[in-house]
Amino acid sequence: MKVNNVILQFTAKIVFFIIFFFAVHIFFAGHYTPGGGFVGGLVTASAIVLLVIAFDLNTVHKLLPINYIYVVAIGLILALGTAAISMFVEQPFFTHFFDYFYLPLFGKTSLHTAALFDLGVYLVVVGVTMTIIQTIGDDE
Amino acid sequence: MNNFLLLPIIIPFFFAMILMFGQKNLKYQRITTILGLIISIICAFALLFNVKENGPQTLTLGSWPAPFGITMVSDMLSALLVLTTLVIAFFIVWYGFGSIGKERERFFYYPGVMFILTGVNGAFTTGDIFNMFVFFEVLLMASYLLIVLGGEKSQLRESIKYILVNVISSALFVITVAYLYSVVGTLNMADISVKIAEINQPGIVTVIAVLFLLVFGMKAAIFPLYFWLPNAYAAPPIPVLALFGALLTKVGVYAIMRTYTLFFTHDLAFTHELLLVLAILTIIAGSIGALAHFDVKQIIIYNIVIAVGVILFGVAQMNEAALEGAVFYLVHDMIIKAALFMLIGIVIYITGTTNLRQMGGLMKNYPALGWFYLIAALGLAGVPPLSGFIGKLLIIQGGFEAGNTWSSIFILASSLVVLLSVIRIFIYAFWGEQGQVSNNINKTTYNIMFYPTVLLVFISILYGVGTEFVVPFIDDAAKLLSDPSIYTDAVLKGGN
Amino acid sequence: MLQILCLFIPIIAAFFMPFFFKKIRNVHTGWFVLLVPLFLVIYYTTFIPVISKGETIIEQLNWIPSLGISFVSYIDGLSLLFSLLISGIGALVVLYSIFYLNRKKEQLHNFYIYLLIFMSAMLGVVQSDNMITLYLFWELTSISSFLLIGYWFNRDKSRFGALKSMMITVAGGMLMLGGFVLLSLMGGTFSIRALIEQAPQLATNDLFIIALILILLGAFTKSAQFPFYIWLPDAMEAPTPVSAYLHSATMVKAGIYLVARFTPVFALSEAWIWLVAGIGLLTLFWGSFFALKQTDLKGILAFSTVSQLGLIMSLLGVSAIAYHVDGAEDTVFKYAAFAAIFHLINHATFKGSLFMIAGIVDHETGTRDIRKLGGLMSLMPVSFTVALIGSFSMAGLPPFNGFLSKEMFLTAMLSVTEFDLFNFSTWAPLFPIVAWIASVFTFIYSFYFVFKTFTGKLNVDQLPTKPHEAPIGMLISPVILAGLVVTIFFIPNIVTDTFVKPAVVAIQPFLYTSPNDVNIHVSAWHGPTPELFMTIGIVIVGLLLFLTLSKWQKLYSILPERFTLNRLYDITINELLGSWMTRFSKLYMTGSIRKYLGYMFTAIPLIVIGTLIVKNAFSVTFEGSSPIHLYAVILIVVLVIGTLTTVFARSRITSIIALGSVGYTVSLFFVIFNAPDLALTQLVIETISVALFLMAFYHLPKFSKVEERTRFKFGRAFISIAVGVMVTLVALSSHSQKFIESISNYYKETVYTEAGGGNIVNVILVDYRGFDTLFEIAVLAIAGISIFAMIKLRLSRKEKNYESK
Amino acid sequence: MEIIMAFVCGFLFMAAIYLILSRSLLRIIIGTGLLSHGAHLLIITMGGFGGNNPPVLADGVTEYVDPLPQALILTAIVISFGVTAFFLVLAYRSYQELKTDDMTQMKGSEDHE
Repeated sequence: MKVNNVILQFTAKIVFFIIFFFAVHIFFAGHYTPGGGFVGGLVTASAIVLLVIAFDLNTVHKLLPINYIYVVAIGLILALGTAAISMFVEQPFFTHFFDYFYLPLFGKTSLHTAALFDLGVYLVVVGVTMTIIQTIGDDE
Repeated sequence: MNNFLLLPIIIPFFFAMILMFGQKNLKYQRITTILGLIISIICAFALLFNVKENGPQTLTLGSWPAPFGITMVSDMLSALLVLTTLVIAFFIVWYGFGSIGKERERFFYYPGVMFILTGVNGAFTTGDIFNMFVFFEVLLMASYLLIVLGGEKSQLRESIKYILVNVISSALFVITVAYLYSVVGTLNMADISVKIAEINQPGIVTVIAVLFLLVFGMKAAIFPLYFWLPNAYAAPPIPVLALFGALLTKVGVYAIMRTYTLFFTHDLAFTHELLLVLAILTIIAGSIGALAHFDVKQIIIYNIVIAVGVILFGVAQMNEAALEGAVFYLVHDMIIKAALFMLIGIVIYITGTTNLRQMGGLMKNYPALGWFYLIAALGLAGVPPLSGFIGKLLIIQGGFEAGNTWSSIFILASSLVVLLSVIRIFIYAFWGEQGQVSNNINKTTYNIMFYPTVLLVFISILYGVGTEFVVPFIDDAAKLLSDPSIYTDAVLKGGN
Repeated sequence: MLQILCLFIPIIAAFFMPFFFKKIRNVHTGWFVLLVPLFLVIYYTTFIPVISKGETIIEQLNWIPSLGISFVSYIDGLSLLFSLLISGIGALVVLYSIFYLNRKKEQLHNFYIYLLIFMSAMLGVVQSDNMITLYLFWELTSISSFLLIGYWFNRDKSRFGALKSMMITVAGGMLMLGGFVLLSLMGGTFSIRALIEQAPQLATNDLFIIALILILLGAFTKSAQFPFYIWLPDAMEAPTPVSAYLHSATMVKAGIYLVARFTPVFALSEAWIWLVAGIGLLTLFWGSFFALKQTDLKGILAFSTVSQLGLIMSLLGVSAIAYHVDGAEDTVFKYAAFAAIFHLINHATFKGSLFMIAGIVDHETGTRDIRKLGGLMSLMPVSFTVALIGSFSMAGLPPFNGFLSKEMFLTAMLSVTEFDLFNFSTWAPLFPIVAWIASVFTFIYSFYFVFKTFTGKLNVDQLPTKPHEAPIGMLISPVILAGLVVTIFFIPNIVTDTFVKPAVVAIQPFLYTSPNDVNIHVSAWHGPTPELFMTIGIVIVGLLLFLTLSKWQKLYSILPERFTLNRLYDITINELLGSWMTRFSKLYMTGSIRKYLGYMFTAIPLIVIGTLIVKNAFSVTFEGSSPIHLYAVILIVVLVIGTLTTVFARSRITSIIALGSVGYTVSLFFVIFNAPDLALTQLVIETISVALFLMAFYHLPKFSKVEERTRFKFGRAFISIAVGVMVTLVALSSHSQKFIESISNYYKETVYTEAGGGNIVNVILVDYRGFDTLFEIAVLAIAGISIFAMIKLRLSRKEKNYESK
Repeated sequence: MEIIMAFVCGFLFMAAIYLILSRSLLRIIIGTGLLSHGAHLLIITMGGFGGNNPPVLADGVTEYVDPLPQALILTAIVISFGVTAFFLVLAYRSYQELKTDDMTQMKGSEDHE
């Protein structure tokens, strides 16, 4: 069993990063193709869940010492903040700004405040999912 | 374009977020909440006067033109309700310092309150029917948090029922919106109003109107959809009950009011007649419950149902007098219900029971409480010059004008049942021989609960006595309700 | 301004009572209170010269001018008379109360606060020209009366008596408000004067009769007319000064006032005459008849008050006849209104004094039970004299004022027989007959009251305290009143010229324009008229019956208690509106959410499908439908199987997995329907949901084996089919009636150029409708913290008793 | 297709309500799950299935499916996910406290008296 666990844990670490990057990809893809902050967040959360299964709650908590409720709050603040920026420049709430840039490596890229908003969504989803899993896990 | 009208929604929202930090720090939680409420109230006041001055304010979010983006509309009705909501919440939160208990305060009670305010104010302000659904969900989710917070047995048991009912009503809400979208192809409320007028409300729209009535009616607790309410509301502690009693059903009432004055105004003989019948049945059902119980909580809870019926009766008349009365009564009822729940909360605190038959003689040691209860009770029954009177007067005046003579007289008679049910509490709890008294009454706690309650009763008295100062506001609201074009023009033509 | 201010002076004074009571302990608070009515009496006296000329004075204070509601003090003959009664009797009662209520034992500030509120309210009722403020003061009298009756609030009789009076009078008041609103809609004003001016037009309105009945209900409940009188005897639980003031001299006369005030509006209605006169007469008889059943001194007086109020009411009803008779001002039809007002004054004097005597007897002997009393004459000579004067006046004997007005009452009743409109000739003879019989009983109970108490055998042992004459202070007020009783008899015309005639003008403006037009001279002797013979008859028969009273009084006990009106009230309040409601409510409020949902889901499809049918809104069209996918059909089959499995699964794992399969099928549907984002999201969410289901239900028990009762199962199936049918029917109809094209083309056109995105759905989510998303994640966030709080916070162990009940 | 889907949605609602009226809490929650599936499918049905392409910009494509209902469904899905999660935990907690998942045993006392 011990050996198995080691293998499992090793694999889990690798798979975690693969899933995580996949999630990041989905997140950025959202504006043009299917994906987005919400799905990205859920996929990230499932990556963390994988770690939880491979190790256990306490270890993961030591690995990622995060208060997920704060993640939720920060996500909300980010989303609200992004939406509120426009208020300060005399534009209706939630007016987004974007422009197209040519960056080396990426080529034509758009920098979009909507992406910041989506990041907020992402954080909330990760935070909430992990809060649920952690509290239920703690209870058992 | 007026971003300002969003503030009463996003300020509580923002404070809810920052309250998610510092969960165990009681002082931080309390001060931040009060601060947030005060700022919101100031904004709501400013907004109210802005709307009075400049007519309905609109904001098309994201700069997208009206029917395509989400539009927020602050007309007089919503500005009034938003302000009332925040003021009531302020007093309830203050009251809660004495009665909600430190454990709950440390477990997201305050974020819950702020979220519920976000949802309620959002629902009052939104000009988009699907966005209204989203705000409903915000306030419902926050209400789930508050109703279950603490996890007492009865809370858990009743929460299940409460949530079940609301999940179902939400599903119905969504499909009703979908039906409407299928027929008129838009979600913006002003646009819906214009388009329904364009096609002259065909039968299918009337069916959808009825569905809306039932969906909102489930939240507003109208007959025959109110059954879930009495037990569910009795489960959480008093401040939460006061919040629910004052605000939640009123959101449903508001939604009926809005849709039935803005959208579905072309087949009054059917839709509003149905509303009238349901309103009367609601009053009867509420009256039966209010008289059937000797439990103080239940008596006041059933009075919520009665009031909903009275307000909707006003809406069903669809003339300016009755609509004005309905708005008057709506605001009054929010204030007075909060005050009454707070008052009986104190009574429960003193006596340690909710059973009226075990109480008695409180007048001897708590005369001030007794007087304020009596004033609140008379106000509820609509005795002039207290707050409930003008609303009821205008409602029956509108009822008579609309030719509903007998049902208007019935509304008058129903006040009597209201009076009987609340005076019973006075006679049994405050008069009579000394009854049961709890053995750990803390004077400080009592005072923390007493002062906000008294202030709220005072506000209700001012609302009644100072009606003249309120009339211009309510008048604007009623004008807008009786003439949808003011609303639609403000939204679609940007005519601020 | 002073005129309006005077309405509120008592209320303002009330605010200072706690101060006087608590800070100035060694002076009876009543002395301070006394200043208020004294001032008012003096103030209102100054109006007499002007008003008796027939002029009126009006002053206004706006309250809600935008709705036409304002405080109006309108002083004419009628309101001035009442104002003087209120302040005058008020002063005497306060004076009396100073000796009646012990300043050390009683919560005097409360008592006087209520009393002062009442005084304001009553002045407001009689002076308000605006119907809404009239209603305001009207309810305020009910409430202050409620508080005064319940003054000794720990006594059950007090509080339930208070409740009874409040429920009945407030009920009447509320209905009266309905009448007012109807009138205001007909006449376009809340002003009574303005309504009187347009009385003939009002009468043509269909709702006129309803307004009339509603307003009469207000008047009848307040003035304790049959069958609403039942609250008045119970109101006797109030301290005696209150009984003397509210429940005989003033508040109960508010109804009389109202009828008098509205006579010009309603006089041309036949129903008005019949109702007011008929109910008045019935009450007159009923009250006098049952007064003899009473054993409580105040009970006798209460029934006597009921009866006398009926008398005045019937006179007012008859007075409306004058409207229909040409030249009524010169015929016998002129007497009724005059007699009503005159008797009202007289009644206030003699009944006030009698109540005070009853209070004195109670105070000095400790009981009001007439069976224990007797022979007090020698011990309490002054009280006896006053009682004798009062009773004789009440019985209608000379030389007391009651004789004069009683005679005129009989005149007025006889006049009815000469009226031949509205089929009056058939019933008219009843009027004088009933009046005569009632007068006989009045005579008997008057004697019963005074002689059973003061003559006969004194039985000191039966009395709780040793009787002696009351202190001088307590006697002042009744003696003054008794003095008035005699004085008025000797100078009736001065009194009537000053007070009665101006009031009559207000009641019968269709007859008179100024008090001088009222051509009535009061005299004790007007020859051998039918009235005189009737009076003689009353005395003879009355004396005979009184002397044999002990023989026939038992007859009253034969009347079964079960059928009384009191019993009806008790049944209504305690059973019909109490335990019956409880039982009824228990039938359906069982606490079972399944039942509740059952009711709700029976109603919803019923109403919706009903509407669909009534509005003929159902329609199906295949036009515009998209073609059927083969994959979709397969998916539908899978979905149906999955769903049926959830319904019929016996184990929880099966049903959870079946639900998962439904969810995945739905996400495949989204693929087919060109919704990749939805498909992706649904897929991920379904996975997590299933995981959550499994996790949460790891601890739950297996499905219980208990089967549903078949009846419920059947109902359940029926309800769910109805809901399903409803959803489908409305969906079909909505799909088939797409009247207006969707707005979504706009998104397709602007998504790249203006929103800078390519995935329309996602751009809608973060941009066009980003606001939805913002709050959607808020919902998620709240769910997160709720779950956290729910798991971590457990108060159930120290559950407080009252919270869990 | 829309017509068939209308029947499917009706069927889902029927099954959902049937389950919601049952005694077991688990069945009830499964019912609410079906309810939201039904609602979501209904929204997309009401939007219509016309247009043969997903609402994602692509070269040379002009016939997109109506994107608005899809956006609404996404919002609704997320919300119902939150509610379902909450409901499940509530069921779990109530079973801990009340020792039952049978709704007939959760009547509580209507405080009639």
